[in-house]
Amino acid sequence: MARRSAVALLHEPSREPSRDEAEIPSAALRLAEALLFGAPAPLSAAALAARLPPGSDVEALMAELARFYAPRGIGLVRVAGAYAFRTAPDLAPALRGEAPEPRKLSRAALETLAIVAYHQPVTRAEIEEIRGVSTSKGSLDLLLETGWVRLRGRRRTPGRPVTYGTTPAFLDHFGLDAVADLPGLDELKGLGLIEGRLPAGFRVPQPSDDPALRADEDPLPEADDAGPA
Amino acid sequence: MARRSAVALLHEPSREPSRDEAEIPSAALRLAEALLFGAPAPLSAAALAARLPPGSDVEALMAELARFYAPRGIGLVRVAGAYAFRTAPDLAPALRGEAPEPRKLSRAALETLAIVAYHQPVTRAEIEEIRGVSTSKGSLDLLLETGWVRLRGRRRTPGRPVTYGTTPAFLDHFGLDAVADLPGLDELKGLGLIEGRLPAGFRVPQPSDDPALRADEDPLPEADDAGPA
Amino acid sequence: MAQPVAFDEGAPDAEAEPAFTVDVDGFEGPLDLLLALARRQKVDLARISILALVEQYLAFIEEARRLRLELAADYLVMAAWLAYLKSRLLLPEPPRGPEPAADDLVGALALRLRRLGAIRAAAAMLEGRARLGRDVFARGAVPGLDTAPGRGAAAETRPGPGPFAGTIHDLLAAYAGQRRRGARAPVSLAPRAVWSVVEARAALERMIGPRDDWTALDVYLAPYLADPGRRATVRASALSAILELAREGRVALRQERPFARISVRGLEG
Repeated sequence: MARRSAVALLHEPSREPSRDEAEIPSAALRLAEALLFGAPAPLSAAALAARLPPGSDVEALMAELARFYAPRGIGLVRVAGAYAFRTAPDLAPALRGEAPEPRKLSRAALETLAIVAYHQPVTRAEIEEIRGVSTSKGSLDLLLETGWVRLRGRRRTPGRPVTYGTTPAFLDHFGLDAVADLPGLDELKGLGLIEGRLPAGFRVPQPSDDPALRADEDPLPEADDAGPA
Repeated sequence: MARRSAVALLHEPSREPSRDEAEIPSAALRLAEALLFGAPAPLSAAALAARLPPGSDVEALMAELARFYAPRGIGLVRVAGAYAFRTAPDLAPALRGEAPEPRKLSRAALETLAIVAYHQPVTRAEIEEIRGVSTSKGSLDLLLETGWVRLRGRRRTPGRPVTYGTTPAFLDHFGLDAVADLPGLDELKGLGLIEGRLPAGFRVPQPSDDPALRADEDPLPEADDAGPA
Repeated sequence: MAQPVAFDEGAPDAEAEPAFTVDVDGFEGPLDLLLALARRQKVDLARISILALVEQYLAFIEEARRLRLELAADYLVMAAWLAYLKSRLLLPEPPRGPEPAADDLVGALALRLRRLGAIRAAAAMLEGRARLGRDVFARGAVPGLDTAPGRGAAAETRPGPGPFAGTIHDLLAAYAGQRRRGARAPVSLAPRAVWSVVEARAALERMIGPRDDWTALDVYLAPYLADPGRRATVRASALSAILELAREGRVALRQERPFARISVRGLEG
């Protein structure tokens, strides 16, 4: 059945006999190889046997694979009674030093970030009003830590709350030229992200991250985070 | 100092000469193999070169790896301009086993995806014009969510509509090295259905996912993963 | 999984007739219907007879109306346009007119049909490719092989501190989602802040010393009157509390005339 696939293998299996003839792997061996490669965790002999053609000698296949891969950059190892491919241990120093996996933002943090982007300059109370829940200080702290959100200034209202805005790093990360390029209401609708009847007067603001302070913003004291004012 | 690791290789590399002598891989080849195996995403030639010993011929190493793996259960493929190991396509039925088929794209979504791929950069109005229906909202949203389609920029026409294009993940998913490798693209071009005289002042250029914006596009997103400028 | 795409036709109850089946339900708009009709001519799309196609379309629409099927407006718009095109094709070409030539209209329609047909074919070719996650698999990504719980890939890669990830789609979806929720949220009134009599009494007892001379009550209340929204509750509760203190002989009160300011003096007590 296996229809001839269009995937572009760099080198199609050559069907002519070659000096490697003796090495052409059996169907069971190829499948075992693919299963071990594709498994998210080491596979036990029983798990392998369940997916291989009936009557396959798992031990023999594993021994053959191990021998075949022995000189190579990846090898077959047996861990906790199961089999897995691993990079060869002697390559570890050359392989280490990978950057850690990027951390995904929580939904709360992502929503908070989106509000800061669209509604900046915005205070924490305003973010909470839009989200309808109190924003944990953690979300904002995390966003400050990402370097995508910054303290802009203080709103000239009682309590003088801090205003938040986005940074150039935010634009970089999300591939935006300017926050003004964030889609407006019509485009959000066009994308199918906002559907249904909206109340009259529902607006999506035209965002701006102009660093110049607004008329109702005061500058932050120079020393806001550098010791006593 | 490659300290001897505790991982037990099933079969230690034998140091005696054997009939496989000719196949003993070079250090660079072993490292390239391990890098490709360990990478969470396809590696570009540049990314490989940065981790391989200076002066390594990446193209030659890749060709050698491709040849070596051609008959096996996993193979080297070139997708989105980068290299990755993938299971051999003919093993798909045996590998899928009883796992449910991944979610199928609706016909509308698939058509929308094809239009974006072949006509990119393309606006929503142009997609609707080609399909002759005005309901591609959910489709576009779904395609953005899959990560195969991205916002590219804005067309420099009245209303400044957002332009859409495909992503490297699209190429990876469909096993393509570049959009120029889209199936049937030559035929479509030959029939004048991609370029050429089109009705109603319609301008559909040759598809390209080149992150560089067209003359009639204004920046919105550059490549989603573009680094800091 | 819900069908993510809404079809814009609304005629689910098409009656099937053996000879001539009218069923708009399977079509995605008039262009799709035209393409299907064109395919029935069983010739290369480049050589279809547009006139025959127009007549088939109009007959289809006529039949649908006879059966009282509800047709989406764009089918009727297309029908009107095709009827106009038919008249242009049948009548001799006017010597010169502001409208484009009938041949150009035919060419444009044929091209649109061919283009849609080509995209259909391209979509089918894409669909048929060996696809990642369906036909080929990346390392660790074959489904149904997670046989050793607790030792999955997640357990082996430690999520450490590092850079943060997020896509523009995540961002837009998060924003749109919450604005949409917010737009539908019921109106709720914030509870009014009230300064209770108990709070007022405690504050006044703290402030008014036994030897204080006559002092305007508002002076004591000044810190509480700063917030305009609370002035009424502060005044009312303070008056109740101070009257109670006067009744207990803790303070003396003085007011020169109605609505004049009230002065307070602490009494030894």
